[in-house]
Amino acid sequence: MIRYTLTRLALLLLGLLVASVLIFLSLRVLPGDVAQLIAGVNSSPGQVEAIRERLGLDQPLPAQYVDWIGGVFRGDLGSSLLTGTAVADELAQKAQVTVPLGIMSLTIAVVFSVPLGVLSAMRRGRADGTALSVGAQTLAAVPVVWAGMMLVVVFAVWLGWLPAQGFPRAGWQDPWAAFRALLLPALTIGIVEGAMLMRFVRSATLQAVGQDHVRTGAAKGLTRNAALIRHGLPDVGLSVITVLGLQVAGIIVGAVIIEQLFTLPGIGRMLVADVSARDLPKVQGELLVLTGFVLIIGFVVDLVHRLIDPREREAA
Amino acid sequence: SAGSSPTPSATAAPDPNASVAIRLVLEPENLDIRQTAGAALDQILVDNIYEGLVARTPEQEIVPSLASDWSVSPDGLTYTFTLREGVLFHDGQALTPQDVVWSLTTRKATPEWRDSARLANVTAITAEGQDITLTLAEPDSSLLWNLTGRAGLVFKEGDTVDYNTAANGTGPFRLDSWRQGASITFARNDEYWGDQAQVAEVVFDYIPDNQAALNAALAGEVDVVTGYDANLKDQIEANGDFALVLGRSTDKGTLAFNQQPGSPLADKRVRQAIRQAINHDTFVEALASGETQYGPIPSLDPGYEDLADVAPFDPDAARALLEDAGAEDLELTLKIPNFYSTTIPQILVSNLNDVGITLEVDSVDFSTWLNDVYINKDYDLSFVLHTEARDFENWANPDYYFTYDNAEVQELFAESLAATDEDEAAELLAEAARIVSEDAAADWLYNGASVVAVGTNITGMPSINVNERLDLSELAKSNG
Amino acid sequence: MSGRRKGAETDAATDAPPSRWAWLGRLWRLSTGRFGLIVVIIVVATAIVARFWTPFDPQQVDISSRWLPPGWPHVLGTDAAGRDILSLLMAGARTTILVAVGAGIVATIIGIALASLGALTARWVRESVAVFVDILIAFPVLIIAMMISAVWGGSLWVVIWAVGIGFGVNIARVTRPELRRVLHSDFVVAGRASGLTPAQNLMRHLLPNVAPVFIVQLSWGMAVAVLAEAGLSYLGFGAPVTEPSWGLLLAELQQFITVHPLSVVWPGLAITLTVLGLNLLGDGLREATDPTLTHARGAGRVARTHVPEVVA
Amino acid sequence: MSLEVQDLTIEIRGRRVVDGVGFAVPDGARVGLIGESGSGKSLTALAILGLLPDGATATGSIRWNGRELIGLPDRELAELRGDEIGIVFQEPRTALNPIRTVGRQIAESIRIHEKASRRDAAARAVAEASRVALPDPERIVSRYPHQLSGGQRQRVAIAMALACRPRLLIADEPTTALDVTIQAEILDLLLSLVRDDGMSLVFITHDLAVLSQIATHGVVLEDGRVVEDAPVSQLLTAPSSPVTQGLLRDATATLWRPGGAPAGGAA
Amino acid sequence: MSEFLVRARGLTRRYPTPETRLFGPRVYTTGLEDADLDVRAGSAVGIIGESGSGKSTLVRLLLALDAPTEGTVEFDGRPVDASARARSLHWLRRRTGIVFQDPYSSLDPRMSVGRIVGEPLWALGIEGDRRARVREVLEDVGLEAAMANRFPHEFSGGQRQRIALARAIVHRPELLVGDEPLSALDVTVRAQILELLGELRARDGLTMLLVSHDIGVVQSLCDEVVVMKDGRIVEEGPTEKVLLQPQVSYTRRLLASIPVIDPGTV
Ligand SMILES: Nc1ncnc2c1ncn2[C@@H]1O[C@H](COP(=O)(O)OP(=O)(O)OP(=O)(O)O)[C@@H](O)[C@H]1O
Ligand SMILES: Nc1ncnc2c1ncn2[C@@H]1O[C@H](COP(=O)(O)OP(=O)(O)OP(=O)(O)O)[C@@H](O)[C@H]1O
Ligand SMILES: [Mg+2]
Ligand SMILES: [Mg+2]
Repeated sequence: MIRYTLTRLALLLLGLLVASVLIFLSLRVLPGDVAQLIAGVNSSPGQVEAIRERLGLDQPLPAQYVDWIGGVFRGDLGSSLLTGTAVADELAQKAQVTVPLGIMSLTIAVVFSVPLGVLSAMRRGRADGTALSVGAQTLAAVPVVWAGMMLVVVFAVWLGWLPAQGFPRAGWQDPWAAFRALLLPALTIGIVEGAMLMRFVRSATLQAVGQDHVRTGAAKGLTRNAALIRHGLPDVGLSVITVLGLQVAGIIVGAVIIEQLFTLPGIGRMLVADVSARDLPKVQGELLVLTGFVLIIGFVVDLVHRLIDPREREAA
Repeated sequence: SAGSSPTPSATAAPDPNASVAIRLVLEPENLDIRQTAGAALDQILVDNIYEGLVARTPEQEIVPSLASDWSVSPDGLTYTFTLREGVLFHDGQALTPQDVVWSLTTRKATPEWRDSARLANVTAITAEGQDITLTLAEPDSSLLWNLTGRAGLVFKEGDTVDYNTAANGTGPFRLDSWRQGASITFARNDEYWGDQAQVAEVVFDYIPDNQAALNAALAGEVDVVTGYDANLKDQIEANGDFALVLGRSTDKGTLAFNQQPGSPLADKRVRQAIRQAINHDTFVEALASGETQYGPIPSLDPGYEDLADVAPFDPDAARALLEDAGAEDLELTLKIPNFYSTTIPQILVSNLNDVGITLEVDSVDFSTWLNDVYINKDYDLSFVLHTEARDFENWANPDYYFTYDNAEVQELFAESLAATDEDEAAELLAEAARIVSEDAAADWLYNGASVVAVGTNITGMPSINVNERLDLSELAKSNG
Repeated sequence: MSGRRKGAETDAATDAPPSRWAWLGRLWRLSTGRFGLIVVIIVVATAIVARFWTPFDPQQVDISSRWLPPGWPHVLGTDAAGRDILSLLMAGARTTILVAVGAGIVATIIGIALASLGALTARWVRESVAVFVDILIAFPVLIIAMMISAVWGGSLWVVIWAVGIGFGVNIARVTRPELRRVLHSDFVVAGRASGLTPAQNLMRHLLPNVAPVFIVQLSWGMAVAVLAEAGLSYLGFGAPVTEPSWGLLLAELQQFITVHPLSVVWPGLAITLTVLGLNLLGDGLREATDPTLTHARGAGRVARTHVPEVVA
Repeated sequence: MSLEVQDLTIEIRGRRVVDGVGFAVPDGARVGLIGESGSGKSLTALAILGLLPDGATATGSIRWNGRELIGLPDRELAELRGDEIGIVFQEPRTALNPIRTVGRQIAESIRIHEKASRRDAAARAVAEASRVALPDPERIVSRYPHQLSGGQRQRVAIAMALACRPRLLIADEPTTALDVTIQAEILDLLLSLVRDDGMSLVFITHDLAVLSQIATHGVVLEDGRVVEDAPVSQLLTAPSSPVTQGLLRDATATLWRPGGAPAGGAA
Repeated sequence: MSEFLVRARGLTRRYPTPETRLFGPRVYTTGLEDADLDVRAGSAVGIIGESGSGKSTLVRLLLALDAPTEGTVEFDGRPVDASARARSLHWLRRRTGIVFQDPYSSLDPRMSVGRIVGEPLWALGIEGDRRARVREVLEDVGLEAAMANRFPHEFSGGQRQRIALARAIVHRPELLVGDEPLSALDVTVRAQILELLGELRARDGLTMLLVSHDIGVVQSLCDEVVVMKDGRIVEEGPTEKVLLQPQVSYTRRLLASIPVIDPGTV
């Protein structure tokens, strides 16, 4: 296990390194630069050149890359060309919105999709089970933007229960307000992602129903539903973990749109803004962290699989 | 003042401890007003945080600010300002005449600083006691105006503040905090030299989406909504908490034509045809605000003249012109930054299609627009809302992305700058503007309005040209 | 059934040679498959009709008749510029199909190429490709889209390439282990013992056997493309703003959702139905083309729904 | 303690796969169910415990000690399963839960029915494992199914079924996956349980040699119907139905003859 | 044609185990260790032995479906190179046929039986009316010709095994290798197939190599027997000799555990 972990870790680092090169290169393809943006529409080429020099944009690409990645190894993600603030600080700041948003969305998605998915599988062939599954299929097909708008109209505008947009200035110092601010966005992502998850849980459960070892559980004196839950769900759980790991990437994408829609000062919105502003050091720092995050999730999912499933521990 | 919200003060008295939340659209990338371009900076920082010797009212009148008074020599070559005493910067340091001299001199000498060219004409900046004297090489009718803008802002000499994220000025408000991607907060400057601001705090909430802004207003999360969509008037006024105010502005929806040799638009007939194919009234109607504009100068600026006769809406004439120019089945691409309302390109596509021009729309982010259009002049048509007041100079600059090069216009503009008499200067500008319009150097789709929804308990909210300036010194909020 | 007597095993019902199109009939018999098929056919038909005829020119602006409620002649009303919403929806169907099919093709090519490279080549190539795919998975589709759109400007191609690449990687990720599994199954070895070359084996055994996973993934990918088109258009990275597109229409109309709530319903409904249809069609196709799922027989042969493992 | 099956009919999606099967298993009896593949042996066994697959319905009567099992709620059936009636399934490869140690799986029915503590149940599991002749029982209980050979897995499945000392054991071809050597051991074990504990046995097989060693009574199925029901000695010496006759004839064709020359085929 | 159709010398196959890590030393398990085997043309050889003793491994190596770690195989005097390109092994494929141990998993679930059985004809480019030949061979193994249109999952285990057998003999090979080809059949069908195999031997002079754990089958069909244990060949010789006078204790134990029909025990 330790050996596997180490090997897997080495692979993770290698992945990050390759990702860093990819990120760095792909960003340099973008037309336009931050110097021009700072100089604006009433500027001369000389002014732009001066700014470019000040920001170090005149250096050759390999030098810029080495500079950046060297910093990363020393724990320095670089700093913004526009505001000079450290990327790490900015990320930490925005993470206060995006991370809770992600956790809340995931929680909502899991909390409603797993029981409903299992239930709809157990009640397959009956009206309520079918209704649940059709409902999930339909919800999973709704565009996130639309779902968000509808929720806002109902809960913020008509009922006035929750704020329509924004994040309290006091942040988490006012936990209740912060929580309320994230509730609608989290609900939006949670419902749409949860519906996809539910679809998945349902079919994984259906597979478990047909499994012989679940029947064995029943033969030992469990009721058939109890046997399904005791012996079938761990398998479902394993596959749900895998899907969840991959869904994290989906939630990040969802967050970009949702943060835009609800004007939340989170990582997604910052990323869009920074790409538009061509604040490349910031963008590449942010992308590296996001990519690293998803890679680490994949790593953790693999480890969890190994821990839970003895077959994986030995299989090559 | 007259440009402020017309809604009379509510019954209750203003609350000096009030906090006012104002919705703005475009957030600045950083706060360095010395170097970083963008109206988003002028909008909030000038007048409120930073001040110059002189200032302008919403009606574009020039009034005293840090200088209590000024005089101009009859030859128009010497300007003398009397600096106020007892002015303090936000960090407690006193404003000295030397700070003013340093600020203006550095501005002039540092090309990286914005608008440094506007002081090119100034040969000497000196201080004697509280008197600051600017000496010019030749008369410049735009100098005072320029000093009300970035060129005239006064900073503390040798200041160590990080201008990217912090500020140190003399204005009625201090920068309290900036939560990037969300809001900027100003707090009242209790040490202000003039009348104290009437609210304790102003919060600028950056909400790009109109619907989100409306929702925020309806949910009581903001007190003022700027940059609003006038089409949603009924919605925001529905429960009586807001009133919609339409103020004039110098926002010019400019459809630039790339008329470099080789482009189909190098032919004036084609440009004229496009102008006549466009039904300008529809823009005003679609935006439910603003007015038509047929020349480069908006009605708020000197030199304005109604040029509707130059390019009347006439698709038949447009078709005839195109035929004449041998430019049937023209295919053109419009480059437009992606934050503008989609209605504008929709109308353009429809209008141009009617006269046989196929318009492709390339919606790009602003950086790409800057790169492609502004720097490389690689475009057919381009749309940008130019908000700056008194920016005729661009039509006299053949290197500008407008690619318009007319010696006569350039000469007229130079003459107008040199004119010592304001009216004369305006007349010269008007003459130049007519030529620009007659040359169909570009098309002006509309002259935008400042659409501001103001809470009924708010007074003193400016409503003119708010995209460019937002002087909040008289803003007040009552607990009504 | 017994083999007691030679020739006693006639089962008349199944002995007619199966028709090449039999799967269509099976698809039709599944209620979900039928729904999916109908929806997709309607969308395709609409797109074709819209090519030649729409009630109004979808790009025709008519400011004086903006925001008309549903009625006659504007059956579904008009938008902020007075364009006919029904015509826009019809013309938008073409965009949707273009995006879905385009992204599908790109995803298929990338998916098959990466999966084959990751499953069938020498060990070190295989493993490197697998790592590479894992890294690409970590790149959200949206970021890819933003970068492409910044380089070439917003267009449908951005959506097509972004979703195509993003989903192609996903397909590779899901198909690869499946391909490895099939590769090691006895019937592939049996094929070798019969004299098949690796290429023949790939065509005859490997690809058909990963097809179910693939079809579901692909239909999902196409559905995601439709959704992504909406999301990207909302962020301003999608179709050119004057192109008729459901996503754009949704983004445009949602600005006025409190004023004209009804108008937003139409594009939202069109997208939801299409996505639902694509997903159900994929599930149905998988079921209908899998001979082992048809007349189920033998214990434990519950119809197994394979849901794709990747959600983007 | 007796089992009586009468007129058992099982339908799957409208297809009648078991048709009016009836037989009795008196206390302490050893009954063999034989018949060719697909004749309905396994489904009959599953029906007794209410474990038919989805979509299958059973009608008729199954009485356990006079109590009707068909139509009994799952909760009450569950109390019988594993406690009074144990079953060994046909497929040992899939019948075990891959992510639980075999010890836990053997202990599970003890925990369910005897409410034993985790530790007691674990200790019992070791004892049960050694009873089915699993090598090194203390260690083997902490292994996972995939770490065992096919024969070992089969024995774990038998240990699970026997853990609560059921009064009736239903074994569905429990020795097909085994080496002949191990098969012999298992058959001995089952016989001794019947002899010493008075357990009854329903043994499903298609191997007549195995039948002759394990069962006293044979029930022959074909196409879901009982075609013959007789003592094994009679079945093997004087079969009355043509089906049984055919089975016997074919079986002897390839039967291992320790002393004799090859029986059939063309050498 | 040489006397021996198949000659294997020193065949060894080791499998890398899962414990082998990216950077660690390789660890191997032995599937087969130093096996020599000769199969006379026209004879029938049976291989018996406990589970995991290397029977299937041996068979795979002989037919170049897997490459030996060490050792050589000759078919009819011609060396067999398992790593050669598929086409350059066609001569071998044309002359051999194999029935795999697990008939269901060796049939492609998405192919009709007709296509499965006809695959060797197609792959080897054998001319003639392939469809007729497929029908013929299906009937030979006791199936309906019309079943060619059905799919493998629609058959019982015994029928599937017969399909696999049909595929193995459809191109009239000289050597038929069966890896437990009768295990899933019930006694009735088994008798039928035995009869068919006997017929093929008599008529076409088919050489056979049969792996089986049913010693009765071996006894009735084969003239020679090979006994395997732990990857090695422990005993070989004429059937009668090995089965009736086993020399090795393992063989003796194996034979002693075989159940017999004995109504007397009841
Ligand atoms: N889940 C199921 N769905 C449909 N048909 C089934 C199912 N399970 C069994 N059958 C059918 O029921 C019949 C009897 O099956 P059963 O499993 O009882 O046979 P068996 O006598 O146990 O055969 P074997 O010796 O091969 O195990 C067969 O025709 C089989 O195809
Ligand atoms: N692909 C493989 N990877 C690793 N080990 C293998 C592989 N194939 C076979 N083995 C091992 O090689 C040994 C011989 O296996 P083989 O399949 O030849 O046995 P067998 O005699 O055919 O057994 P059975 O009667 O169970 O089929 C076994 O220990 C097995 O675990
Ligand atoms: Mg059975
Ligand atoms: Mg084997």
